[in-house]
Order: sequence, then structure tokens, then C-alpha cells
Amino acid sequence: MPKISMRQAINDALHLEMERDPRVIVLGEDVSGGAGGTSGEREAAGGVFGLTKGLLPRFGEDRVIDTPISESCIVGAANGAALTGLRPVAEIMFADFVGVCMDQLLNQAAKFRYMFGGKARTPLVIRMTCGGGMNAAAQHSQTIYPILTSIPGLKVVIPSNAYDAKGLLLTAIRDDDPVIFFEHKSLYMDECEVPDGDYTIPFGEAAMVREGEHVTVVALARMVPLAIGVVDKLAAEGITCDLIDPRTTSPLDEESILESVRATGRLVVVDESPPRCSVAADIAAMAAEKAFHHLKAPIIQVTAPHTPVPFARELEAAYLPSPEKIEAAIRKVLSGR
Amino acid sequence: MPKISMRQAINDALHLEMERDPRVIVLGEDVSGGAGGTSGEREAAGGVFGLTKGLLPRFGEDRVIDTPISESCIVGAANGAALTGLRPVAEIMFADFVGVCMDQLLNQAAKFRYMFGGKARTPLVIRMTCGGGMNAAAQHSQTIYPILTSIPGLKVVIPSNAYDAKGLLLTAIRDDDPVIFFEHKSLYMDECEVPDGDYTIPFGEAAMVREGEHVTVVALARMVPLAIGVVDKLAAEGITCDLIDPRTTSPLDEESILESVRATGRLVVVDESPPRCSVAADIAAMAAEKAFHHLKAPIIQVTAPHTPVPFARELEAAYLPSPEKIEAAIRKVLSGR
Amino acid sequence: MQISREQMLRAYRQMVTIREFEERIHVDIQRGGIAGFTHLYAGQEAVAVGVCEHLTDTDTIISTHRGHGHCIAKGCDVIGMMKEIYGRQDGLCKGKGGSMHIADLDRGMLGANGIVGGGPPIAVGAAISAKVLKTGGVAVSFSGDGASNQGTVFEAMNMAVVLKVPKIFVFENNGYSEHTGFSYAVGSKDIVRRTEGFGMPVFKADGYDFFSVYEAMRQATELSRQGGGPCAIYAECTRFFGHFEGDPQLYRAKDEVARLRAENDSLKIFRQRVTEANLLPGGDLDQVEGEVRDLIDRAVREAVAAPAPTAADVLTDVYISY
Amino acid sequence: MQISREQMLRAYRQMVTIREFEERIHVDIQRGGIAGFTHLYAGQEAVAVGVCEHLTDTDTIISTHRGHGHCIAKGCDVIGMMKEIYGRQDGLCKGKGGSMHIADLDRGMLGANGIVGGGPPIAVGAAISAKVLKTGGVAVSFSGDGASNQGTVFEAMNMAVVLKVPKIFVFENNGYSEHTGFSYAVGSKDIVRRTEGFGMPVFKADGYDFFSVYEAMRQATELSRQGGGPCAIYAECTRFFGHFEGDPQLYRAKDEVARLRAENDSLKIFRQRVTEANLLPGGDLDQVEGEVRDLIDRAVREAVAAPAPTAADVLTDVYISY
Ligand SMILES: Cc1ncc(C[n+]2csc(CCOP(=O)(O)OP(=O)(O)O)c2C)c(N)n1
Ligand SMILES: Cc1ncc(C[n+]2csc(CCOP(=O)(O)OP(=O)(O)O)c2C)c(N)n1
Ligand SMILES: [Mg+2]
Ligand SMILES: [Mg+2]
Repeated sequence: MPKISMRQAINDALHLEMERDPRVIVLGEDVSGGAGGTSGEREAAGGVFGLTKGLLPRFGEDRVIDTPISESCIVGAANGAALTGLRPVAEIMFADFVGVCMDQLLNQAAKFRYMFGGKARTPLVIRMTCGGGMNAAAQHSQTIYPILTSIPGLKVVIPSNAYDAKGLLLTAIRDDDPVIFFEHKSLYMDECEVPDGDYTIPFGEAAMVREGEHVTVVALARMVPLAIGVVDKLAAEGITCDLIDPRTTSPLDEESILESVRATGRLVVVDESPPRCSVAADIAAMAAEKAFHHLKAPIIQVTAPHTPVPFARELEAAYLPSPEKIEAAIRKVLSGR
Repeated sequence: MPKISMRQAINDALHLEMERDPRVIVLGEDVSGGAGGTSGEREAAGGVFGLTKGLLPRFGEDRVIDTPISESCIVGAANGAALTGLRPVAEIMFADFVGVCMDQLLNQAAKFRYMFGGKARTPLVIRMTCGGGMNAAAQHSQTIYPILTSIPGLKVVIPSNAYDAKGLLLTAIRDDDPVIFFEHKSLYMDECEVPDGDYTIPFGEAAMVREGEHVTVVALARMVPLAIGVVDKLAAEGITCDLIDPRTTSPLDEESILESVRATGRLVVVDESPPRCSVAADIAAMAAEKAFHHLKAPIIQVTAPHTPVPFARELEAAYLPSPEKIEAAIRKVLSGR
Repeated sequence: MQISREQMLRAYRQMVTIREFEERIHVDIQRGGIAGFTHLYAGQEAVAVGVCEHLTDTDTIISTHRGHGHCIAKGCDVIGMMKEIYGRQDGLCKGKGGSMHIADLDRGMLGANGIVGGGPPIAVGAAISAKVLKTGGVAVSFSGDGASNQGTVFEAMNMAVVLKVPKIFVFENNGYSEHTGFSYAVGSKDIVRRTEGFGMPVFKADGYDFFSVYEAMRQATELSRQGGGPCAIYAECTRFFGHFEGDPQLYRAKDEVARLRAENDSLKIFRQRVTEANLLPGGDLDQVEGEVRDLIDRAVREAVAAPAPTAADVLTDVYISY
Repeated sequence: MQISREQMLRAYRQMVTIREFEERIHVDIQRGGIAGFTHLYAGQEAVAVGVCEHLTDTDTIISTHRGHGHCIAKGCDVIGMMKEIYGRQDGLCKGKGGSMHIADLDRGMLGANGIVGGGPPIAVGAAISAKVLKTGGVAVSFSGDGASNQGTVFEAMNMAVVLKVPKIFVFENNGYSEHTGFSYAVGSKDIVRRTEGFGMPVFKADGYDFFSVYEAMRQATELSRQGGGPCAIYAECTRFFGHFEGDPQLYRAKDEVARLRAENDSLKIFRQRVTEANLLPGGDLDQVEGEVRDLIDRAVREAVAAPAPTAADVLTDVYISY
């Protein structure tokens, strides 16, 4: 199988699904680019990170819609289109920008079905780039998914590799509920083997990335490759871990995590979000309620600190969870203290 | 001491502090009301729940500012005023409406100081009504504070009674950081003894509402009076609880909670927010890490379900944590299972 | 203007239904049977009905917190609505939404909306659907004078023009947003000119006169259905009740409502117009009124008697699958 | 127009400083010394400087993602800025903000801002401060043609008019928002008329000509400082570089930048104007250019040599107290 990047995998999924289902449309800022430009080059961008490249020439302006900078209206329009027969895939360029369109997620998309007594169908996907590692500073580096995971009515997908990204995105577009699809910007160029054709990965099924005996490590997004490095390194020492990537935080595959924790008795949760009301806390609390009697040590969360994301290389490197911090947490939980 | 309602207590605090400090201004929709009306009655509202009544006649239009329906600009203006020498107290009518102004909280107020290398000072308070109990349905009943607690740079205050509300609001207005002040709409008419004059309650200091031996109960906002009822009832049976009201979730008084949990070995966290990435999960996870060795039973969270807030009386009553559910949780945690 | 007898009668029936529905709720709410926040539309009937008389189920509308009138005009079942407002299990939204969230997607009614300014961006999406799926439909949003200041509404206007979608913005200026007058909150005091500045035509209508609104909407749909892009309708009107039930209306001159009820009642104006021009006999109108009163009576009776939802209902309808 | 020799020289110095600062970063960024996203302002100097020449430290401005020019024009320390962009511990924001978040509150510079449309509401607040504290100051926001479509900007315009605060909205139309042309994204293709629709006067300026912007801003401050409420300035201009460093600019005609650099360079236009009218001798301008080049050299040298922040710095400056 060919190795392709997560960026390519997502782009492939968009092509595949737009080809298969004429109701799928894509909208967002510069999803093609070039409109109103002086070069006449109609697809001048294909998304600022190139995720939507090739869609405009293939599917045309009716289905690949460049918008003004108006995120509330982008998400709102996706909501309205979804309610009326289309299957929109909207792009919010950076997840941090949910600030300017939160209402359409929090109070609209998430709640239509419930408020309307089960009669609404809102099959939409909002894609957004999240996470640190590119020195993009406080307003372009946040994870944001803890906030969206907290909102009943939304589904939240956070792939950690190209293979998962493609399969999860195809599932997302075919799903009849509103799905927020997070793409970690530092993973876009990571490559792995990805089948050419169509395949889906169900929501709410964690990936068991590594299997082991001593500790359960749960990690998300870019923390997964970091954790793989640590877990593999420790395996050489004879310390083996279950490494679980939930892949979707809403729904969350509680059972896989609990089963593992019941076996290992030790849990480390790794995420690059700040600590308060986070996905790491959420998973830790879940285990502290549902696997308590199997726990042999405190549940440790490895997260960013309770600060905004800093700019300078040295600062951001110190801010993000590192392999060293993950390793230290695993050793600590093993020590039982 | 006279008994007054939480509404009155908040109104008193606003009067006191505006009197004391000419830099304090109030802004929001209908904080006075009547502008452009046909009756000539210039203060026709004083806030939709009457919280800002009397301020306009006393302090004038320069300092009591009615705004158009433009929440992004209300919070944005509060941010800008705070950066330039005023101490704004803005009102967002319902906490649910943070959706339309989240950016000014998430990416602006919370981050100025950090992004600007410690040079900004943003002494602002955003007051907002939150919570259920009034059959106000999905878009007017949310707690929202879990989302804001997750944001580094904000402080989050959630009083559960009139006395705390007054003291905490005075602290909030005098604080030099951005503070989000949540007022539970179902507590507005609850009365207790409140001193007339000036007093403050520090942030990050929980209130020990009841003291006991067997279980630690942490509850927030309207859950505090509910929990008091349950705890007092159980005390008659000889089951005694520490009942802790954190009062501020950011900063959170971890020490008081941990100290209690270390003594009782059992923790129930009660909050009416839905469960995912919630304050309840946050506190449970904190204890599962920091008081693990003292825990004798699973940590139980009593929360709303992972659904929007429903409208009908019967539905909302079933949705919100009830005394029965709190009691059941305490008994369960006591059983150790 | 071409409008048949049947259509006039239907329009009148719709307007009377809205009026009677609201007057009845205003009374019943004081008895405590209705929970939550309720915003009544009575007084503005000519706008909702004048607009919706041009629409079929293929067309979509999205409403506001003050949604009953738009719902009825768009064809929502009145008994289902009443049950919803009473929070009943067989209400139009199973008692989960209530007054502020009544929707009926089969009727193209995308919901009342408790967030001021929430609707117009959503309607832009519905207009995109109409364009992409070539339904021939238009998407209509209703917004008040207060909502007209919300950023989302401006964004929607600009984006609708950019995308040239069949989207009609209806601005109902009833003079107030909650307790604040229009002339204070709209800086320019001129919604029409501000809207035109976004690059779309605005059709002005007399919000008390069904025929005026009907004619404006005729022009609007003609333009938008034929690919002419978005446009707007602007109508001044009034609400006969307070902002919400319980509002003491201190901002309003004491005699304002009485005067408006006397001089600017869209039902009276309609009746006068059609009877004076001999378009419809007064007896037909009387008959409609009687029928509507019966319907509302029945709606309340059924709503009061209908079963309440159960605790188990809380957990359903969050997702299609999870 | 009254403008002294000294002021003209100072203005020219500011413009040249912006230009040299940006040209230098454009080169240095390719060497890998600068991290993160960087948006260069070169080409638009006449706007920032023409506006800020009317302002003192009592006045406030708020900027955008493309903030270097506004910062320099408002008097931020150039060496501190360069250090910030290099992510240094003694940068203007201690290396925590970087290019997109440079601020200097003592200079009345309320920050570059990475959120498009984030600034104008904040500037409304600064204008409220000016009014309430009677500082005599004005608050200025800069927004691009792309930002002009963001709901927050519209809200700010309406609210500023309602509150009649000394707020000046500067719209810099450089033809593009990222990869999308102005004529596509602004539905009406007319920012001036749209802005006027909000009820405030708009002063138009030639964004390549310092003197034109200076004159427009003179009128704007005259109006706003004297209690006349908000107003706007509209200037067409261009950026000489891509949207961000690394942008291949496929949306732009191949010769567009070369032509604009030849014909619409605000520095050349300034020089021509002042020398032809014998307002300043060319030698004085040459001298300024030399001095600025030295300053930028020094700034880069110092920035490269400056200490990096440490891990402990991550945790400071979140709150004043917690
Ligand atoms: C985002 C948001 N802000 C504020 C409110 C509270 N609110 C509800 S209705 C209303 C006034 C709306 O005025 P207008 O748009 O003129 O509609 P009308 O009530 O006159 O029908 C306000 C401020 C809200 N529901 N949503
Ligand atoms: C809310 C938000 N949406 C989108 C972006 C991404 N973005 C950054 S700059 C920009 C274009 C801005 O165009 P314009 O306002 O014309 O300013 P210019 O870049 O031309 O100076 C966009 C879309 C952002 N930073 N914030
Ligand atoms: Mg109104
Ligand atoms: Mg631009």
C-alpha cells in the first residue's frame, strides 16, 4: 500500500465522497481561493493548508463554495444546508476561530434535533485545524475539542494519523448528526499506509495502538505518535503499555479504556489541551468512577499548563507535553505514588 | 442582619462599587432600558431580571450604558474599556449567549496579558445568568461555566447564595483580571442574611457549608441548596458529610476539597451541567490524581445527562440533578461499590 | 395585484388564527398552565401572513423568539403548536422545545430561534440548498429591529449577496427590542438604507396592511426565484403585548397600545379593505373568525388534556445514532 | 494642509522604517530564524503613518494580523518588535506573542490581533474610555477588506454610532483577503457606501499617498475629537508581499506586484511629491533612509543575539494574581 500524508488522506476522502454523493458540498474561506483575483487562476489555494485542493476544478462552484470571512455565517449556512437536504462539509480555518461562530455550534447545530423533538436531521461536518507545534501562538494553536466535546448533540472526531483520518472523515460525512472534525496541524505531513479506495471507521471505537500489561496510556491527536515513541522505548525495558487512541471523544469508547484499566490498574491520560475541564480530566474522572476498584495508583494527566499557548519556540516546546513528561508520568504511575 | 435576595445583593454590590470607584461602568442590553421608548421613562428595565435597577438614575448614561443587541461588541467594548483605564461590568443576558461573543472571551480577554508579555491589565467582569429550573429550554438554561473554566486567563465565579454573591462580586470588580460572574437564575429570589456594607470574599476559597465525617460532597450554584437539604436529612440518620461549595471554579480551591477527601475517603461531585469535560469531571479527576490513596470508593458525579436542556416541566425536572439523585449517590459511595 | 377570493379568505384565516392563538395564550398564561418564556406576535400578523402566502412547503422560513405567527403562517399544525407550548408529549416538538423552538421541517419551517440573529445565517444555507438542489425555492428569515444589529445578520446579508442565493431577509420593525426603542439601537435609524448598502434591493411594506406586505413579497420572490439573488423586505409594525409575557412595558407611552389597536389593527384594516372594495362579504370573514375561535378552543382543550412527557423522553432525540 | 518639515521627515522616517523592517524580515525568514506565521505590511505604509501621525500616546489603535506597520507608526520600539518576532525573552511581549500579537499599551497600541474582526469592538471600548474619562483621545481600529465582512466589525460600527464615541474605523482595502479578491468577498463591492449606511461619514483617501491619508485623518480626528461621534477612513492600497510569508500568490496577475512597486510605491510617491514641491531636499530623505537601514541592521543583530525565554517563563503573565 502507498504511504500518503494525512493531508492527502483527507483530500482523498473529500474527493471520494463528493464523487459518490452529489449532496456533499464544501464551503469555507479560500477552500478554492482565487475568486476575484487578477490572475484568473480560479483555484489559487485549495484551502490554506491545501486540504481542499482539486475540488473546485472537479466539482464546480456550486459545490465548492468560497465564502467571505464570516465564520458565523459559514457554520450557520452549513446548518441550514444540512437541514434542507445537503451534506455540507464546512471548513473553519483554525479551530481557535470557533470563538466567532460558537453559537451556531453550541445553540444551533447541536440542539436542532432535540429542540425540534427528533424531527431535524443535520448531517454536517465542520473541519478545523487545531493544535500546537508550529509556533502559531495563542490564537492559532488551541485544541478546542474539550469545549466541543462538552456539548451534547455534537460528535467530535480527532484522528491521529492518515489512515484514521480518511476512514473517520468518510464516516463523518455519511453520518446524519453534526460532526466536528479536528485536524492537528502538526500531523498534516505525517505519512502512513492508506488504502486507495473507500473504507470507514466507526465512531466510538478506540484504536488499540499498542498492547501491554503494566499501564494504560490514553493519548489523542499529536500525542499519539509521541506516546508511541515512549511506549516502544519502555517496552525495550520490559515496561509494556496499552496505548489507546480514542479517535472520537464524543462518542467516547469508554469500554475499551475501562477494560484496559481493569487489566493494568494504572492510567495515564495524555493531551495537549490545558488541564481544566479537559478531555484528559473527563477520561480520568470516568475511570475513577467506573474502574475504581481496579486502580492501583493515582490517575495521572499529562497536559499543557493552565496558560495560553506561547509563541517562541522554546516556550511552546516547554508548554506542550513532551516524550519526557509522558515517560515520567508512566514511571510515576508505576511507582504507585 | 436583614435577609435579602441574591438579586438584591448583587444590585447592592453594583451600587456600592460604582459609588466607590468612578472607573466602574456597566454596559449591556437593557441594563437600564427605555432608551428610545415612547413613555419617556428612562429607566424602563434595569436589566431583564432587574439586577441593574437604580444604577442609571444614580450614575447617569455615561456610566450605565444600554447597548444594541451585539454581544460580541458588548464584550469587546468591555475588553477595550478595561485595557484603557475603566473597570467595566458587562452583562450578557443569558450565559447561553456566550456563543455569539465567545471570541472576545476565549481569544481576547483571556489572552491579552499573556500574549502581550504581562503588560496588559484587563479588569473586567462579565455577569451572566445561567442554569435551569425556569423551563427556559435549550438556549436559555445552560450552565456554560465548564467551558469558561477551561480557558486559561479567565476567572470564574459561581455564587450559590446572596451573601457570597455580594462579597464575590465586590471582589470581582476590584480584581485586575477578567472575571466571569455566573448568576443562577433560579437563585435570584433566594434570601439570606447579608451585611449592608462593604465586604469581599477572596477567590479560590471554598465555603465549607456543612462539616461531617463520612462523605465529601462538592456542589455548585443551585445544587448547593439542594445538597444542603440532602446532607441535613442524612445527618439525622447519622450519616454526616462535608459539603463544599467551591464558589470559584477558576481558581479552584483544590486544597479544601483534597483535605476533606483525605479525611472522608469518599467524594460525590454534584453539578447540573452535562457530564462531558465538566466541572464535576474536573474535580473528580483532580481528586483521583491527588487524593487517590485516601479514596475508599469510586468518585461519583451527579450531573445532568448528555443532552440539551429540555423545555417541559416534567422533562426539565427529570433532567436536573434532584435531591433523590444526590442522596442515592451519597448512599452509593458509602456502600463502597 | 392578483389575489383570489380563496386566497384572501385563507390569508384572513391565518391572520385571525395568529391573533386568536396569541390572545388566548396571553390569558391562559396567567393561569399558570404554560411554563417558560413566551413572546407574543399579535399585532404583526400582516407581515407573517403577507410573506408566507407566497411560499409553499418547498420554500423555507426561519423565525425568532417571537415565532408563533411565523409558524402558523407557514402552515404548522395549530393544535400541535399549542400542545408544544403546554409542554406535551405529543406537541409539535414533543415538549422538548416549547414556545421558543417550534419547528416543522416538513412545512419548511426551520424553527423559532431563541438566539437573536441566529436565523439569517441558517437561512443562507437553506438558500444554498435551493440553489444547488434546484428546488426553485426561496429561503426567508425574519428578524426584528433589534436583531438587525446583530453581527450574524450582517454577515448573512453580505454572504447571500456574494453567493447570489435566493434568500429574502424580512425585517419587522416593531419599534422595540425588549425595553429599548428602535431609534436608539439602530445607529443610522434607517434599516432600509443600511440594508441596501449590502448590495441588495429592499422592498418596503406597510406592516399593518396584508396587501402591502403581500405585494412587496411578490416582488421579492419574483426577483429571488428567478436567480436575481437575495433581497429584503422592510415593514414597520407593532406588537400588541409586551416583549415577553409579564413585561410591564414601562418604556411605552400609556396609550400607545390602545391607540395602535384602534388605528393599526391589521385584521380591522384587512376587513375594511376587502369589504369596502366588495372583494369579500363581511359574513365570510365572520364565519372564519368563528371557525378559528373554535379551533383555538379545541387546541387549548386538547393541550390541557394531553399527556406530559416522561423522564425517559429526556434521553431521546439527541442524536440519530450515537 | 499644515504640516511642518519636521513632521514630514518624521513621517517619512516611519514609512521607511516599516518598509525596511518588512523587507528585512522577508529575507531573514527564509533563513529560518523566525518561527510562526508572519504577515508583512510593506506597500501600505502611507495608511498606517498617515493615520498615526495624528495620534499621541493618549489615543489608541488596534491592529490586525498584519500589524507591524501599525505598531511602528504608533511608536512601538522597533528593536523590541524585532526581538519579539524572533521570539526573544526581552522582546516587546517577552516572546509570548510573536508577530501576530505585538502590543504596547504605554504607546496606546492595543495589539495586533490574530482574529480577523477582533479589533473593532475592542476599540469601541477604548473610545468609551476616552469619552468617560474625558481624555480627549480617539480610538482607531484598522481592518482589511476581508475583515470588513466580519459580523463583529458591523456590530462595532453600529454601536459606535449609537454611543457616539470617538472611534475611527480605518478600512485598508488592499484588494485581497488571503487568496480571495475584494470584488468577490464584499457583496456590494462598495465598502464606503456600506459603511455610510451605518450612519457615519467616511473620508476617502488614496492609500498610496501619505498626504491624502493624512488629510482624511485630519478631518476624521477633527470630527471625532470634538464629540462628533465615530467616522471611517477608506483607503485602497496594496501589499507588496503575499498574504503570509510563503504564499505563492497564484491569485495575482504575474506582473501585478512589479507594476505596483513601480507605480504605486508610497515611498517614491512621497519623495517625488516633497522634492518636486521643494518641501524637503532629497538629501534629507537619503539620510533618513541610511539611518533607518542602520537601525534595522542593529535590530536584527540584537534580536539574533538576544536570549531565548526559558521554560519557567511559560507559566508567568497569565493572571495578575491567581
Ligand atoms: C443573542 C441574544 N441576545 C439577546 C437575547 C435576548 N433577547 C431576546 S428577544 C430580544 C429583543 C429582540 O428584539 P427584536 O429583534 O426587535 O425582536 P422583537 O422582540 O421586537 O420581535 C432580546 C434582546 C437573545 N435571545 N439572544
Ligand atoms: C476569525 C478569523 N477568520 C479567518 C482568519 C484567517 N485569516 C487571517 S488573515 C485573513 C484575511 C484577512 O484579509 P483582510 O482583512 O483583507 O486583511 P489583509 O490580510 O489583506 O491585511 C484571514 C482569512 C482569521 N485569522 N481569523
Ligand atoms: Mg423589535
Ligand atoms: Mg485585504
